[in-house]
Amino acid sequence: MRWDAEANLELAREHGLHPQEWERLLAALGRTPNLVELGIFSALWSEHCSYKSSRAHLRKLPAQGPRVIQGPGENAGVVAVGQGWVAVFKMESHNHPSFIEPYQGAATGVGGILRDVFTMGARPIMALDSLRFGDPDAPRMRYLVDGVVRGISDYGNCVGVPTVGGEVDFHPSYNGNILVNAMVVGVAREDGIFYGRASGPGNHVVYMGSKTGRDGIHGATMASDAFDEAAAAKRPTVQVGDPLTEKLLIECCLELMSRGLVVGIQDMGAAGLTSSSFEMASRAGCGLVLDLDAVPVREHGMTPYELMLSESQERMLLIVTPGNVMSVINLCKRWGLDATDIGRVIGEPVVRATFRGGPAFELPIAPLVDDAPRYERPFRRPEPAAPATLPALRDRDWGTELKTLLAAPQLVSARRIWQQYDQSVGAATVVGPGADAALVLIPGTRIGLAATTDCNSFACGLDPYCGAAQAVAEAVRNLACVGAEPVGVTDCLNFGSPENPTVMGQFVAAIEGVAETCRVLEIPVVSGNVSFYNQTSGQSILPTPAIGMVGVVAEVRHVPRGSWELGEALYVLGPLEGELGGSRYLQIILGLEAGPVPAVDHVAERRRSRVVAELVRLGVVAATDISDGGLVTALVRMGSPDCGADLTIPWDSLVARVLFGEWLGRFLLAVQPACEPALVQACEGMELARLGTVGGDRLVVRAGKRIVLSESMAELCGLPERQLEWMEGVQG
Amino acid sequence: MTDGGRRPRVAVVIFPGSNCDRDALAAVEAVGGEAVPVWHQSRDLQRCGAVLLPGGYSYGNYLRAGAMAAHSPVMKAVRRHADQGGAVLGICNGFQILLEIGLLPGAMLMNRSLRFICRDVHVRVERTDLPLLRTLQPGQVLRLPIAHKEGNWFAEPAVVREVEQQGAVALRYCDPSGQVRADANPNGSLQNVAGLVSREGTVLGMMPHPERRISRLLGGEDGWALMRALVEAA
Amino acid sequence: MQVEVRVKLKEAVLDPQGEAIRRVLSSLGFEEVTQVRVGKLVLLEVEGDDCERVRARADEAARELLANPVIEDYEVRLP
Amino acid sequence: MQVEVRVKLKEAVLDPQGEAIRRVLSSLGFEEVTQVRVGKLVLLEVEGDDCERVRARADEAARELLANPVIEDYEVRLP
Ligand SMILES: Nc1ncnc2c1ncn2[C@@H]1O[C@H](COP(=O)(O)OP(=O)(O)O)[C@@H](O)[C@H]1O
Ligand SMILES: [Mg+2]
Repeated sequence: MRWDAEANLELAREHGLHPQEWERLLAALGRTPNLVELGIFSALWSEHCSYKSSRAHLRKLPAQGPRVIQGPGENAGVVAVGQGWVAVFKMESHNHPSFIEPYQGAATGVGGILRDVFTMGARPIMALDSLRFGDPDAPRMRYLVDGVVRGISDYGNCVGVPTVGGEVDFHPSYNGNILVNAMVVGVAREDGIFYGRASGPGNHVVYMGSKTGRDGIHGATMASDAFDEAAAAKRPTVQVGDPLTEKLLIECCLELMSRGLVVGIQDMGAAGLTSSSFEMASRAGCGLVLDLDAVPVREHGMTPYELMLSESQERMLLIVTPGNVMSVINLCKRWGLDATDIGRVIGEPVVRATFRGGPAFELPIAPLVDDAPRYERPFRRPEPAAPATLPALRDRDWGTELKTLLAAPQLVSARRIWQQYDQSVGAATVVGPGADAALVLIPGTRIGLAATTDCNSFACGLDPYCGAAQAVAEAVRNLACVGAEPVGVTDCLNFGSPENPTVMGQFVAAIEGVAETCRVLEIPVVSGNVSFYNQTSGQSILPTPAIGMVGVVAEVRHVPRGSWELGEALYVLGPLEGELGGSRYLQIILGLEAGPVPAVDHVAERRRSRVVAELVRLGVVAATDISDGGLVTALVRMGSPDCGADLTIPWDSLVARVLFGEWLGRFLLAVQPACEPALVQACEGMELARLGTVGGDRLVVRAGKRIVLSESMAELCGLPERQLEWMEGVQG
Repeated sequence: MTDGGRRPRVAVVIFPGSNCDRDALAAVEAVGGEAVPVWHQSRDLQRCGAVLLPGGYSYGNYLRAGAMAAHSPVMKAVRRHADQGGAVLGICNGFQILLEIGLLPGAMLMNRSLRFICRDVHVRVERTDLPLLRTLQPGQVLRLPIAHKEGNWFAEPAVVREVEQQGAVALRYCDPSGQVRADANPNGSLQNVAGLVSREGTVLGMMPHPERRISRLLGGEDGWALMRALVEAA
Repeated sequence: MQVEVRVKLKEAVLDPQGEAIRRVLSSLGFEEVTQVRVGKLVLLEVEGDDCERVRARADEAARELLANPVIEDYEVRLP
Repeated sequence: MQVEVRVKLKEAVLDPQGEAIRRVLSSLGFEEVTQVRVGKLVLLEVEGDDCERVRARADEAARELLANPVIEDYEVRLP
């Protein structure tokens, strides 16, 4: 079938449009579209581009705040971080491609999110990755873990942006649908921000970067020329990343922008030339004419359909004034990049394209972008998981249980993953992976930007509202541990099918949990991403609203410590006893998927986080938050193989809750004896318990006079390293 | 070569895909030099007294790390500079380029683990009587980060013997106490080689990144002296 | 017996490495080289002298491990 | 004309990648594979139809860029 054949309902269906959407399309257009126009509609009306199921709920997220310069709607969010600097950040998913081809899927995921950030005029200074895999023993799972990590490593390391943090978790619900979410933080001067707007009729449209091939065109198979069926069979469904070109794009685009040579700029991400051209025109209230014969191609005989929908990587679209076109092309040449003039901005709000001398398509912009379908999907609010009926948790073999916990995939040390990432390129990493949050200096300054990603999807499965709220609270605590105050959130909401009312209910509850917590804690959500349809054979993943949070340290004077030192005193700030509902102890040791996951106590969280951040900035304490696995796993994280601790908890406390309880906004603090008075004074009016001191090579916990746990630190510290030991081995 | 109180000029070469160039420029300035960015297509070194080939992925490290950069126009000027006794420091990818153009012996294979490795290592300083190492103490142990996938130095046995006889090994991977041991070798490099120096001591190639370690806030100052030696040699 | 498994990127798949090599070759004066694609040459030493059996096994190994069917094609060659 | 440059590690050079593949193959039941070596297959599309000239040029390209004589051997093959 030819690209200019008339479309029909049947073809619309194959493009994923519902019959009502087809009717809506016909009404909006007032005529029957041709095939390329149908392809464009289906791309822009897809869930991915239009947010048709989520938009109504995303509105609940607080996007305002005194620091916010650009909220959701642009390529990335922008917040002011002091001294005229802004942080530009976003998180995005690349789940499905990574399941098909983990290496290229993850690599191009990193590439895409980098472009979203430097497109805004910001230099990327750090990347994080939030990963979810299935049962480590499930088929293909090691191959997937390995491929994803290599993909992130080879791409991120080559472009020279340090990967400084992230998370990794395992759960069988991801067996058929892994999650690869990548976050990038960039910095710019406040007056150096650029937007994806095609403004100024008469301006030129310049295509820059890699040539267009037939990569990742999702439409119906018949969309290719009929006599080219052999080629259709060979069409790659996965895109291949080229990090060298990406690196050159970063440098060249930043130089073009700093020289004031571009009016607007956007990368060609999902749906390639289609989304970049329509979205840029829409934001500016203008239109475009495109000469498709001018689009640089990698393969022969590409049709308008393929040109508009290709997802070849490392491509940008620039809007340039007529007088600057030559300068732009020359600067690109200096960086070894191709740039081509492919069209003009016009006043009329349409995109019109020509091909081989004739018209290819002409579409009005509003129906495709602003008036795309919106759905109020029916949803069923989830019932939070019932509280567990717990066995009597007395006089158990706490040491053995701790070891079982530490050896579980959920408590894995990600060291073998992040050791494959360049963490310090840029020479600005104060705290890299392995700590609660990363801390990176804005180049040439003492301003520290901190970042973390968090989401306990096990808890979100039990109670999407509280689980999501807790993810926000945990992120705040993680930032506090490196001394930072939160300034903004980006999110990546990974869920099953929105057409399933139960999944939709999880989605709504999770958004409300994030929204409420961010609103009360006054942290704006400035960018994000929704990934639906994460399911296989009707089986949805756990609801996974990954939270990426950025914080600021106005002036970094000390390196925050993640570990304790000999002779220090250990304190718990917050309740000594945690909650077992939704804890790793319940999940792993007792095999109970049960709640309740507690609600966030906003007042306490905020007070404690502020105080901890301040003490860390002053260099008074080393801090870590008490999350996955409870106090004992925090102790192991803070200790080292040759340096343990001796703690005493009150004889009448509930040992399981002290050792393994989670939630409630608790911190573990280590402090030099000389600084104890300062700590106690700073925490006045808050729950603060002194548990003991650092020393010896064992972790010893006493309840009153009775020893409840005594284990070799070397052994404990070694356990979380075991899971990924196979990564040390080599493979082809 | 300081003339009239001016700071010594150090050329930092930028290839397409270099990614430690900005860090190198900043580090040269921080230790008192004047850092001069030099583009790979340049045919001269802009009156610089020393050259730094920074780390990164020149030409994406496609084909072999450093292979394509070795053919850049600027490398002719770098070779001439080296032949005339000028100082050249190659860090990581810069070291790989120096091997590819034969200014230092051997070649880099992929790390034994076949993976990229980024972590701190300890290296022992083997020579201090040469220009690019004279700011260091004999036997001094430095803690520096490595970040590479191809740092597994290889040469034929005869070449290895020659390298050892000449004392061309400048830095060796060691444990924190300075013992050169197999388990302190992160990548399988022969003789635990982390850095090689030319006979005259004016060309130095090393896998660890001294330019990332010149500040207490950023992991320590163990790279300071090496960067300083380069500036003094300019 | 030595068996050669030739693994190549599928035709329509982008080969950034090949393209970078082409550019450098061209700048070195090899303008007549109009395209470069890089593949893998996996040389297996296999026990046994039943050619058909060895070929079948090599094919199996290529399919299972040596080539990534999503983006690569392979070919098995016997001496 | 298509020219094939085969780049292999020299015999004396350890090939950890090949060895890793061998081990995985063996764990997958391919015990009859006793050695694996991985090389590169560089496929050049070269203009011109004077075979000898094309071969000579490809040889030059391989010597200058495609292979590193310290660790690799190469071989040029015409169709
Ligand atoms: N996929 C990953 N990439 C990079 N760093 C990771 C990854 N997974 C975990 N990390 C790092 O390992 C450390 C522990 O992770 P996690 O247990 O999630 O920390 P926390 O509970 O404090 O959020 C963190 O420093 C985190 O940044
Ligand atoms: Mg976490």
